[in-house]
Amino acid sequence: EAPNFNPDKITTDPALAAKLPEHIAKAGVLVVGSDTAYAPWEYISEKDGKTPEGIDVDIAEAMAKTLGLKLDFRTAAFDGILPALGAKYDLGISAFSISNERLKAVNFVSYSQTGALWAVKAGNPKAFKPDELCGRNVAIQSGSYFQRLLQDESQACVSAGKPEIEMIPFATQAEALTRVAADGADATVSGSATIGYAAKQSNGRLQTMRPAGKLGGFGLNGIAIAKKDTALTELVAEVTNKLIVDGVYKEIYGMWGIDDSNIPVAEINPKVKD
Amino acid sequence: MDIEKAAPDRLVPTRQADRVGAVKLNEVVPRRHPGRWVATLLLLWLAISFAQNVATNENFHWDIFAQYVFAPQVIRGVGWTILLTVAAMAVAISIALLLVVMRGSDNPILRTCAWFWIWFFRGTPVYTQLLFWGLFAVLFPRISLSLPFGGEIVGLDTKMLVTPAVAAIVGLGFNESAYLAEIFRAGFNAIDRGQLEAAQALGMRQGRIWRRILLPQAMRVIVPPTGNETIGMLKMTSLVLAVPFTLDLMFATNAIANRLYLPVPLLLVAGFWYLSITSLLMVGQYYLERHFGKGVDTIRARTE
Amino acid sequence: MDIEKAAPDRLVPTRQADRVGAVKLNEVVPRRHPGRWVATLLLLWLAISFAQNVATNENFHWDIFAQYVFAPQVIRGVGWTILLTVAAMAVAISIALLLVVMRGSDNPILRTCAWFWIWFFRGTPVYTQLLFWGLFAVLFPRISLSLPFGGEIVGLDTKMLVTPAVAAIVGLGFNESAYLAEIFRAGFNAIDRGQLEAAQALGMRQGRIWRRILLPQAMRVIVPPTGNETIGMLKMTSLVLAVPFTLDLMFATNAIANRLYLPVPLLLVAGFWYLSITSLLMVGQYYLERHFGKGVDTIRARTE
Amino acid sequence: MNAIMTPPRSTDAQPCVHLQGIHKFYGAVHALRGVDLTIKRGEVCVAIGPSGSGKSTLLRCINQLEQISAGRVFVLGELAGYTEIDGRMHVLAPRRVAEQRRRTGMVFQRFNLFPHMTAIENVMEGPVQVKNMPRAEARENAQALLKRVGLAELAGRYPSQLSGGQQQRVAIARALAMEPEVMLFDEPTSALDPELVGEVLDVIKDLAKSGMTMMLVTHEIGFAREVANHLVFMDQGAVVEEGDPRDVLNRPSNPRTRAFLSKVL
Amino acid sequence: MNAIMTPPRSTDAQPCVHLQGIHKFYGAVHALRGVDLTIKRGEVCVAIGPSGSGKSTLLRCINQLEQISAGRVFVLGELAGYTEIDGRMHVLAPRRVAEQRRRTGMVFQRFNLFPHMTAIENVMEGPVQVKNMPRAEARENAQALLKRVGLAELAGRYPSQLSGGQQQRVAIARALAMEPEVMLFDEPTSALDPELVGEVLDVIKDLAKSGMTMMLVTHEIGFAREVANHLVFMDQGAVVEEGDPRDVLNRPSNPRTRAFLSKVL
Ligand SMILES: Nc1ncnc2c1ncn2[C@@H]1O[C@H](COP(=O)(O)OP(=O)(O)OP(=O)(O)O)[C@@H](O)[C@H]1O
Ligand SMILES: Nc1ncnc2c1ncn2[C@@H]1O[C@H](COP(=O)(O)OP(=O)(O)OP(=O)(O)O)[C@@H](O)[C@H]1O
Ligand SMILES: [Mg+2]
Ligand SMILES: [Mg+2]
Repeated sequence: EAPNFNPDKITTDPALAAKLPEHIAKAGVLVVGSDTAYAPWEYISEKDGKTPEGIDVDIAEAMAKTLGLKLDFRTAAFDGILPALGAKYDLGISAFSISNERLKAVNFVSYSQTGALWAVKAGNPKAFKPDELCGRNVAIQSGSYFQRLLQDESQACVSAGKPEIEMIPFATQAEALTRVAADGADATVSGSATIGYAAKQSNGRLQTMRPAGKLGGFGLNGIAIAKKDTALTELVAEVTNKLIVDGVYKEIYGMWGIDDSNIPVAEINPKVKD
Repeated sequence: MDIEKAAPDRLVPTRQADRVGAVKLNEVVPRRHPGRWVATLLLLWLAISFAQNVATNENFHWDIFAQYVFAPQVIRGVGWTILLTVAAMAVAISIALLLVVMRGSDNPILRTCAWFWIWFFRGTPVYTQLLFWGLFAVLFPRISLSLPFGGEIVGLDTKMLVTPAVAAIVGLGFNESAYLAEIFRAGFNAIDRGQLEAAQALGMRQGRIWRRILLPQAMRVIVPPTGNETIGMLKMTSLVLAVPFTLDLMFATNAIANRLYLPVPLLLVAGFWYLSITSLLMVGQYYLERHFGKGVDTIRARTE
Repeated sequence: MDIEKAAPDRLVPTRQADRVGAVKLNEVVPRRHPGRWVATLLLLWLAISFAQNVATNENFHWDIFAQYVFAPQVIRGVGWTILLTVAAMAVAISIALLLVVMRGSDNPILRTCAWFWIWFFRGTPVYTQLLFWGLFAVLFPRISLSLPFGGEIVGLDTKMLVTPAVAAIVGLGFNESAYLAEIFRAGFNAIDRGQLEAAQALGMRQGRIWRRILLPQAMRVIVPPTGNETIGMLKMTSLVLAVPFTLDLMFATNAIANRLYLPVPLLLVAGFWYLSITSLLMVGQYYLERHFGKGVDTIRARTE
Repeated sequence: MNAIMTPPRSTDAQPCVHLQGIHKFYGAVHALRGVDLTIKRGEVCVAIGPSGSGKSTLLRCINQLEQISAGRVFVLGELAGYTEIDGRMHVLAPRRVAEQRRRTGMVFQRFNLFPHMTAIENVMEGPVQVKNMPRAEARENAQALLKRVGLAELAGRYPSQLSGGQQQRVAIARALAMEPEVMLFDEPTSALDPELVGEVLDVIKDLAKSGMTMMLVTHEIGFAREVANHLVFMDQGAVVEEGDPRDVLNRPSNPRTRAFLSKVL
Repeated sequence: MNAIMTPPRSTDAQPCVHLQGIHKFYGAVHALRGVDLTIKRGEVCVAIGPSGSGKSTLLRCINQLEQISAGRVFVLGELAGYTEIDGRMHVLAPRRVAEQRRRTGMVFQRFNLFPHMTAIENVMEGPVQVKNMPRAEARENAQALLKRVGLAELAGRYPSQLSGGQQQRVAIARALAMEPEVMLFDEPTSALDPELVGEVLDVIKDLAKSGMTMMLVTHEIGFAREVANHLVFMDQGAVVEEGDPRDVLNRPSNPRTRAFLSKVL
């Protein structure tokens, strides 16, 4: 059922491949670290329970092909990816959202943008309204970009003298969705791709709602590269821009049904709001 | 028995007074163990070069460590972690004692219940258990006393009862009780049967016998593995995010790491605190062992 | 001592033959415990209504449970989990025995090393330890024998040495060894000193005494808490994603759960398997306890 | 029974312990085979017999440490352990059993002192925990009892710091602290070095002189001759011979008694 | 010494155990205060004395279960535990100490059988583990030894299934299995019921007859009189009197010996 992206039509760009750092070129493999627990961006395939698939996997595949490399897309815990960038992993592609604080630790090359989407129990029994969040209880993935946005919203509620948003943080987005489906929270919010995918998986037990206010904007996702690896960062940006221009990204996002994730140009360490 | 004290082969005295009163003591030359010293030097050198590497390796980001090790949210996390540990161990110890008594009951249903409890809580992962405790209020919104297929008699909103803190403590405590029950069983089995009979002969009742005679003696065997379990519990509190309970040490450091994208120094912060608390617990264990060893360990009976 | 066997208050016989040979036995009427029966009924009723709720509650998605409980990747996960448990326990037991011997050594540096090892590995969270084992190759790319501040003598790429499986087993095993060392210490301390002396008097050497005389007797006290630890290890394997090692049971079920966005039924799948393996381990523990209790537990010495 | 021949030391001649047809089975082992025995108030009854003859089992049945299989045990006129209604034995509540036990004191071969308590704490434990005596009063009594058994100075020592003879004397003081009406001794000196035996036997002799009702199991035939006024010889779970100690020891009528005495004397 | 007066049973009169000025301190306790003692080959030396006089300590020093504080222990002509170079005592390797210990057998008061092994396994343990004897041969020897101590049928029982007397006989067989040249017995019967004492003493008597060199600590004066050909009386860590048993027992020259014998006899 996963879209079948075919990287064969992508050809190797010798000019770009020539810029590869020596150790990668010699190995002939692009090693990508990812936590593979965030469908549809990256998850473990149903077929054999081993192979990762998802949007990020297709993107990594396209990049590797462009550079004339084989792709080694490896699963790792989030805590294990970041310190090992530049040593164990060449790139980290795991739907990382870019923030100013994170930019101090790693280099990011932006490659997609993510809008938010709400999920509520089918039929919206709690009469949740995306434009009136104060006093609601919201299940959320702990540490996610959307948690920070909600914290701002909650702050606004308090300033306006309204009750704050009650956040219930979970280790995984799946646990947050389970809580909503079981009536344990009014709603949950995450990236549009994720929520859309989850709603489809839920066999009609969940429904989605478009966000309003601050959550209506877009956040940038980035490919993480070790801070000291400037050359590789620039190369990744060039490759990404080439793939954007060639329409490969548009095609991948289209296949996964998230056209609005496409960005016009990839930037190195882009300026973001927070 | 302390092995080291019992084996005179190795009781080689260090330099000592060479006479006591009028007695000229033997001048004993200990055996040399050149191999051991080489091994020791090797170990020391390994430790030093490791420490040197750790201290200078930039991956450890010691500046970030220093910045956050005493941050208020970390300190608060330490407090909650200690609180959870203590509360959950208290729950676990109470239930474990009950389980040991139930297993010794003459009522087969109580015995079966105890066995089942131990089997179930030892058998399933604590993360799963915690998740279900978190979902408890959702899955069973009302606890109500009702006729099996009839109407409700008394009801209570579960949400009031099972707050995240309660769910965390109950979840950790129930899981731990099963492990402690096994430890306690071994401890009580080690007591000489004559102790029970002597107490019975005095006309003491079962409850008093347990409390005054059996428990204090069992403690000697129980304390070291229970120390293990307490230290294990300390680390297990990091799983309470499953409930979700979000004030413990691990959550606090994870949240910072997630924001900064620097997991290693924050793991070191958490590790530093866990190690500190463990050290405290080990000191406590030492004194507990000494306390319950009184009359037995401190004054070693002669053996023939 | 088995408490239940020792307390004749509660040795109330159930209906029995009323004569043996020519002797007419007393017809004993046990005490009634109405309160206990009420409690039992209450428990049973609670269990039934709980089970009923669990079976019918759609949040549990029993269809998904049934679909995946025997899925090939889950079965493979079970295999790897068992393998990791066994291998890590083997590492842990070997090191723990060494630690116990080191703690009894007359070389203060070896004693200190053992103490430090136990302190460190008990004190830090195993997740952090595993993460560092995973990062080992990154933090220390080459293991090399070199002069403290001079050049390298021999070197080896760490990556070759510390594969994920090795890191997982070593990480889990080292951590566990510290806990087991405490348990073993308690076990050896429980042996009567006369045993050591009898063996020494036969002219046995230290190593043989440990292996033939002390260890088998200590096992009786060691097995129950070590059973706890083994079962704990079984669940601890779910942390090896930190390495990252991605073939264990918990990873397999989590991967499915994350794809389906249905954590509960997959946690039930994992729980089912953990419970099954634990049951097997408990059976094994029972037989081990029986084996090492031979000569002591099976034939109960009379006490006066 | 022949015990009537020795005058009881106390004026009251009511039976203190009365056993009727006691049988005891341990699984298939028939440890007691129909024992009848009466001990009068003030009597000192000594049981002797070969190893495994059921002496300990008998004492333990009197104190309800074993459940009898058949027969009746009466202690101080009360049926021990049961109420009999229509020939059926209704088990007493544990509380009642504990109360019955308080009226008998027991001293074990291996002392069984509580190792985590000092000598005086061992002696105080019964009065404080069972009789709810105030600690100060219990301590005073305990000190007096320890003095009586010659251990006034060792009150603060743990059992592991005492010699065997000293431990056994603490055990006797512990039993006496409950002010029992009958004292049971199961080979109180057989775990002691020969030199220490005397200390303990002296204490028991004093007790006998004070008129305490006692039943003793011992291998010290000389001692039995000296203090007993009722001797019981047991073999294979039965009382084979009983009566005045001088009669039994000097002119045993039963061949098994004779065989045994020839070995031990 | 007077032991010469009784003809040694073996032809060889070389000293088997030779102690020179042994002192032993346990912390501040001065347990042995300069003991000199020679036991010749074939001699049966019995040590008696009050509790705490250092008898056990002495035996344990001979077998290197305690480290002496001063003096020299020679067993079978070899300095035990050390090599002496220029008056300094160099500790022997554990392997050498173990080898020395093999030549002496020790029987403890509390038997110290290995509870996890059957009787025959207990007896086989030494030969198999220490002498690397094949199991089949060791089993045959062990069976013969058990027969010698009268336990042929109980070879398969665990210690907990044996009476005290039987356990002690297994312990003797276990020590004999190593074919020691000297046997040390520390109160081998004092943990036994009076009836069982005879069994063990009979085995020891047989051993004495067979010419085995032995040192025994015991409180059984009658037995000492019967088998000993060298009696040692110890008090407060010193040998107060020694010589022919008949002389020492019947005409003790030392007042402390007299006081002690009056209590135990
Ligand atoms: N718990 C038990 N289980 C099975 N048999 C037992 C138990 N206790 C005692 N017996 C058996 O009951 C019989 C009587 O034992 P008891 O201890 O009363 O003898 P005793 O006369 O006290 O012997 P001793 O002088 O050795 O103490 C013996 O055959 C003994 O083996
Ligand atoms: N491990 C020890 N630590 C301190 N003092 C000890 C130790 N072992 C023995 N002693 C003391 O050494 C002295 C001699 O003890 P030893 O056991 O040799 O006496 P013994 O003659 O064997 O007495 P018994 O007849 O009671 O066995 C005693 O005063 C005893 O208290
Ligand atoms: Mg007995
Ligand atoms: Mg001694």
